[in-house]
Amino acid sequence: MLALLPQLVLTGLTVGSIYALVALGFVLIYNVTGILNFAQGEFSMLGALFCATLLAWHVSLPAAALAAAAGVALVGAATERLAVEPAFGGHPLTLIIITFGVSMAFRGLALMIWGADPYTLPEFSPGPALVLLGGVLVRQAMWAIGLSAAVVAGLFVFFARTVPGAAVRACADNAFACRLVGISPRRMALFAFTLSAALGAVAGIVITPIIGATYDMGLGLGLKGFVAAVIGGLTNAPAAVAGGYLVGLIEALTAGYLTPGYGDAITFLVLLAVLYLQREGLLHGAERRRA
Amino acid sequence: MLSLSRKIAGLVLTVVVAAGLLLPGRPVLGQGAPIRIGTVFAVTGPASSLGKPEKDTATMLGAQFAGGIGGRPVQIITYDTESDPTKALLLMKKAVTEDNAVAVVGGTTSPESQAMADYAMQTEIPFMSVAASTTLSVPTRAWVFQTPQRNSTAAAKAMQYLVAIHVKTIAYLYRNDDFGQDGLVGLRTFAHYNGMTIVDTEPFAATATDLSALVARARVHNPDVMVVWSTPPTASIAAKNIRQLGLRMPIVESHGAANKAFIDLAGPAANGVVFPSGKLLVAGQLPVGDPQKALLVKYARDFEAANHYAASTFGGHAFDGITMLADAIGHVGPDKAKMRDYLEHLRGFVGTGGVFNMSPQDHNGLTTKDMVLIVIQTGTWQIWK
Amino acid sequence: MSVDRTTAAGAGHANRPDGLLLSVEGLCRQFGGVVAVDGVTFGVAPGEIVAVIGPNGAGKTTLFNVITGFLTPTGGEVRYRGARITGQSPPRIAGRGIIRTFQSLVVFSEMTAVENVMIGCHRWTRTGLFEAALALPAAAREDRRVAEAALGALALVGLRDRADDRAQDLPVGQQRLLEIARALAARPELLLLDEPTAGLSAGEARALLALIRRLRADGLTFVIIEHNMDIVMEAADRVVVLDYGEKIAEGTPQEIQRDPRVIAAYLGEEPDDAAAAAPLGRAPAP
Amino acid sequence: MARSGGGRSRSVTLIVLAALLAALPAAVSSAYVMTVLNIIGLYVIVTLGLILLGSSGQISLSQAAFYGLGAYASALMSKDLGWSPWATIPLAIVLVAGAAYVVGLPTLRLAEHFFVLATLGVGIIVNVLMVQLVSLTGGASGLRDIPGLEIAGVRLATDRQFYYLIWALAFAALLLARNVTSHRTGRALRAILGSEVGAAALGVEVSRYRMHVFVLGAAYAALAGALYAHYIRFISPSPFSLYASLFFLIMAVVGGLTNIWGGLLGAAAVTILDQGIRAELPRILPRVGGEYQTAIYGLLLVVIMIFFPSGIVRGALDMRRAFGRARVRAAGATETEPIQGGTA
Repeated sequence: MLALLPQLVLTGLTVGSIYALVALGFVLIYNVTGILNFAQGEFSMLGALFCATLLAWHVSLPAAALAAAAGVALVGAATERLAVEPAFGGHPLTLIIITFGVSMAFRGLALMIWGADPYTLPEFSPGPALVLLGGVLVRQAMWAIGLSAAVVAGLFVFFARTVPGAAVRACADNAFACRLVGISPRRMALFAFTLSAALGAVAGIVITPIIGATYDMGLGLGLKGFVAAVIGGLTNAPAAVAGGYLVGLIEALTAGYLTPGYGDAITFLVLLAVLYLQREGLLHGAERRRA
Repeated sequence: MLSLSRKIAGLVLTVVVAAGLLLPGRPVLGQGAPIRIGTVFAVTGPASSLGKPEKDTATMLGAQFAGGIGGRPVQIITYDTESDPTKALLLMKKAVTEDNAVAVVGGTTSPESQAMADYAMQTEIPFMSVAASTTLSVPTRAWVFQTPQRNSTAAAKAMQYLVAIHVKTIAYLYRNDDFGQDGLVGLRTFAHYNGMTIVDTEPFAATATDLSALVARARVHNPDVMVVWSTPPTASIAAKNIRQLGLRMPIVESHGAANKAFIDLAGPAANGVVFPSGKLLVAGQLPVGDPQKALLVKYARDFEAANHYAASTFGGHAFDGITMLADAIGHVGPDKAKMRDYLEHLRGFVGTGGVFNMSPQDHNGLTTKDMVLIVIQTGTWQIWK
Repeated sequence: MSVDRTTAAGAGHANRPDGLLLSVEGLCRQFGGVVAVDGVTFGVAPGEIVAVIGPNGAGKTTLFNVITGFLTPTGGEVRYRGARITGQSPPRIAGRGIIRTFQSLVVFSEMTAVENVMIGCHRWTRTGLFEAALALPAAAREDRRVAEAALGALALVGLRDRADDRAQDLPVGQQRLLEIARALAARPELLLLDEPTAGLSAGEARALLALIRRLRADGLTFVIIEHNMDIVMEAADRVVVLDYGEKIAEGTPQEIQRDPRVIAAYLGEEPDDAAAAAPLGRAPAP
Repeated sequence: MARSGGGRSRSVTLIVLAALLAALPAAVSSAYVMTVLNIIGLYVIVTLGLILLGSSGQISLSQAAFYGLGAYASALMSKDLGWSPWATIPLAIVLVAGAAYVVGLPTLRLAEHFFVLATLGVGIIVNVLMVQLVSLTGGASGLRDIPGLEIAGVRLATDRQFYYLIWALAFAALLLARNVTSHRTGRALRAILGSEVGAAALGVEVSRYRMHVFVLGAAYAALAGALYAHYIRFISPSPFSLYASLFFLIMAVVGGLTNIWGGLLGAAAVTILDQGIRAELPRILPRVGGEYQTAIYGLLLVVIMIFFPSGIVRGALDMRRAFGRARVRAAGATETEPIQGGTA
């Protein structure tokens, strides 16, 4: 069965690159607002379906992808303004339930607009898959892997080297101090949702040639991205990407050596293990709540 | 000052009473009132790509039947189960007790159909299942009929192709539910009979997004052919992953791949895939003498005109169930027992799934003759050979 | 009206050779690289009032958090009546009779004042899930006892007439008194008060001081973090001074006032911290 | 306490409610409506379990998993071992409560959103097992021919008979939940909801109470699940998925996450809305179906959480009271405020 390994690893990397991209969106929002955005996967779904529709209207792929990402960024901004912002400062569970609601609303709207049929997008650079160590890597996976690396690099440069990036970081650290120096945490939250919606949309567009796009893809994708982000510690972008690849590998290895149906169960077992091992004291949780 | 809990309790009571008053059944319908046929499909949820065309077909037929059958208007009630067997059961109950439906069509997925079939037996009402699971009509149950080609029939049809290309070893990739398991049972029987071996079976979940690990596992056994028993998107993903891993052996899919979504999602990997199917997809290519040709062409045209998307065999299953019931009503009137007897002896009924020849031993009435083998060539369906 | 203080009555007889009710030995707490509490040692005798003072950020509240189990120490130990309680959970420590209040008000803001105080009675009441689920008569009887005790505790701090107001509708000073009433309703043996007079008017602070003394006369023991030096000088038997997490001095208020290290610690602070710095020049209260 | 008079009025309310529930079937002629009422009864029990947890300030997404575990446990024991359902239902409850205890040990340590995440994970794992353990559970195709219930040799066959069984148990569950959230335990739960730190500082064993309500909530779900299995006599994994947990959460949120009466109201309102969207809307607009439902639920959740975070009833009452208070104040009188459960 060792002969399977190279293929399983490459499969894991392909799927992992998808989860990594989704996980980055979570990390961005969590870092700035402290919110776990359960609707993150829906941004990917919307991006993919927008893009597929534009393509059907004979827009070229790059233009369609950009337009879709921009459109979803607006959706992200609207989400923050209409659903999240009014409940800011409430109980954290309120915000969690709200993001669940947003997720359902998007899923329902997508079903009304696009129906239940799966859509697809052409590969960005069609051609035969690459053969590595006896395993095969789809070309589109290279795009996904490259993109997640680029986004991590981009976020790093943004946060470490630019003024707005520093402001976002400052807000994450101390909302009060931020207000003192004239940066509005609310504006930062808006910014985080917008950016992470665009990021999610791009993720959705890049992965659609591999897995297709349906109105209900968001929840599953979001949950996996979530697990990846949590494994990475929720605040660290490179770690979240690593988490994504780890989840992908776990799934592929489970599928290869156990039975595929258990993939989800194993993934979430890992999530539970991570959660349980990072035990937090009572006060710790309470202090964060007050912040 | 009333206490808060009392106020809340008051509200609760209001709602409960409202529920009691608002929901009671409509008065029993007398002569001249419309005859109702209940349809219960998975319009949303995981099986929605099957259930949506089924519902749209029912709606379309509803408009056609508005004129009535035998002088009495016929009304088609449609309900959505969200692919949930419990909701399917409840909605069937509603159709029967509340709408006074004389018969029910539905049960998009096998679990839904099983739950509904049990209820049909309890209340003695004709039920036309649109799910493909063999166990729905083998053994036969008095009130349960099945309109899609059974899984075993499809497996037998697929076997004709495997025999023709002289396959010895088979790897079977299947969706791990009734549909895939059922196909495996059929395939196993026929493979044994034809001296073939199933060297590997790989179950996967309906929600899987990547099957290359599974394909890699199957590859180890060096099969002559990959047989995939599922519906899109997993049916497409499997074909795609097989080709992506550079495997060149033939791919055989089930009648679950008989829709446009399969080709769209699988892309170039769909080319060369062979699958057994009802004749709807290749209606135009059928010889002029084919008894189904006229019906299939008309159904596809009507469906597309009404719904702005291509007809699929799934909608056809609903079409067959509803038109068969309409036929029964036309001949024996809206009497459940008489309808059942009529349906059980229905012979030569031309539907989209084939020419139905029912009997007390066979509540499906279709054979491999009602199916064709379709090969996908440059993204289009062609009759194989 | 007075609180039923049967439990606290035994407070005068700590079963330890050194006679201490609470002893803190070499207690440390680090946050990453920052040492918030650094090897602090002191003891509290039954019936004593000990004040803990120090500049802002000296580690006073962290000390309370470690003693009451909200933070685990990174070194040292806490003993209560001779038994090690280091690292026990906050409810267990509270269960032993060590009750605290918070510098940053922690009231149950959606509840009425009396309901807040009723929760204080949790420690000495017994109705469990089973009795409550079946609504046994004992549960209802206990409810009545609790309500009476809570009203009594409210009366002690002068909030009897605000019993049915929502806690969040009370002014800050009264919320602080509410928290103290709630702590008293728990029938504590040792009361840790974190800046009890912050936000109180001068009159309210005097009343509180009187109450503390009266309760001490009944046998209750206090550790108080306090910035108001008038109160410290007047109420405390002993003062423990912290600076940068270390204990820099301990003694009677008079000794502390003259201690050069204490003066240096306070003078080294931001000059605008008037509450801490100004009272040092004042004469001790008679 | 201060409102000793409230106890009597609440007892009167309960008696009136019981009488109404007992009389309701007489007003209902349709078997389908009886079925819906029965399903509401089951959902009331499940939702009450969630609200018990909510009353300590937590939400769980494993409620559907416990509901399903109860159903599968009782169904399998009665079907495969041939035991009487009257024995397997309590056994299933005990088993699920035990499972919840084991799950709760590490999970309840987690701070709020990590707790939600962990319960979500547990829910998904349980559902995967239901689908995958085909030889035991029948997999995605489900379990059929589950034994029905008999009382003294008489088979409970009609919806009406089940109505009395289900609603008697739902009523008992309501009473029990109301009692647990009153008295000392109720005060402790409200304290935890208000401030964990404050509660712990007063000796409230926060984690023990959390465990109590978590296990009790799971037991509620298991009771409903076991009843469901012997009532519908067919189970499959899909009604116990993550979607179902979200559905129960919606019921709890509509009723008010900390409000026991909200459990009754939320389950009834959402189920009726559900039936309305699914069954009545297509009658008016033939082209419209379940597609709208998900979107409507999602928007409902968002709107409720923003405008009525303590549930629709409480929200409406708060608004009325705000007007009322202004009037009272103008008259120079003071009003005793009822307990506020807080928001969650």
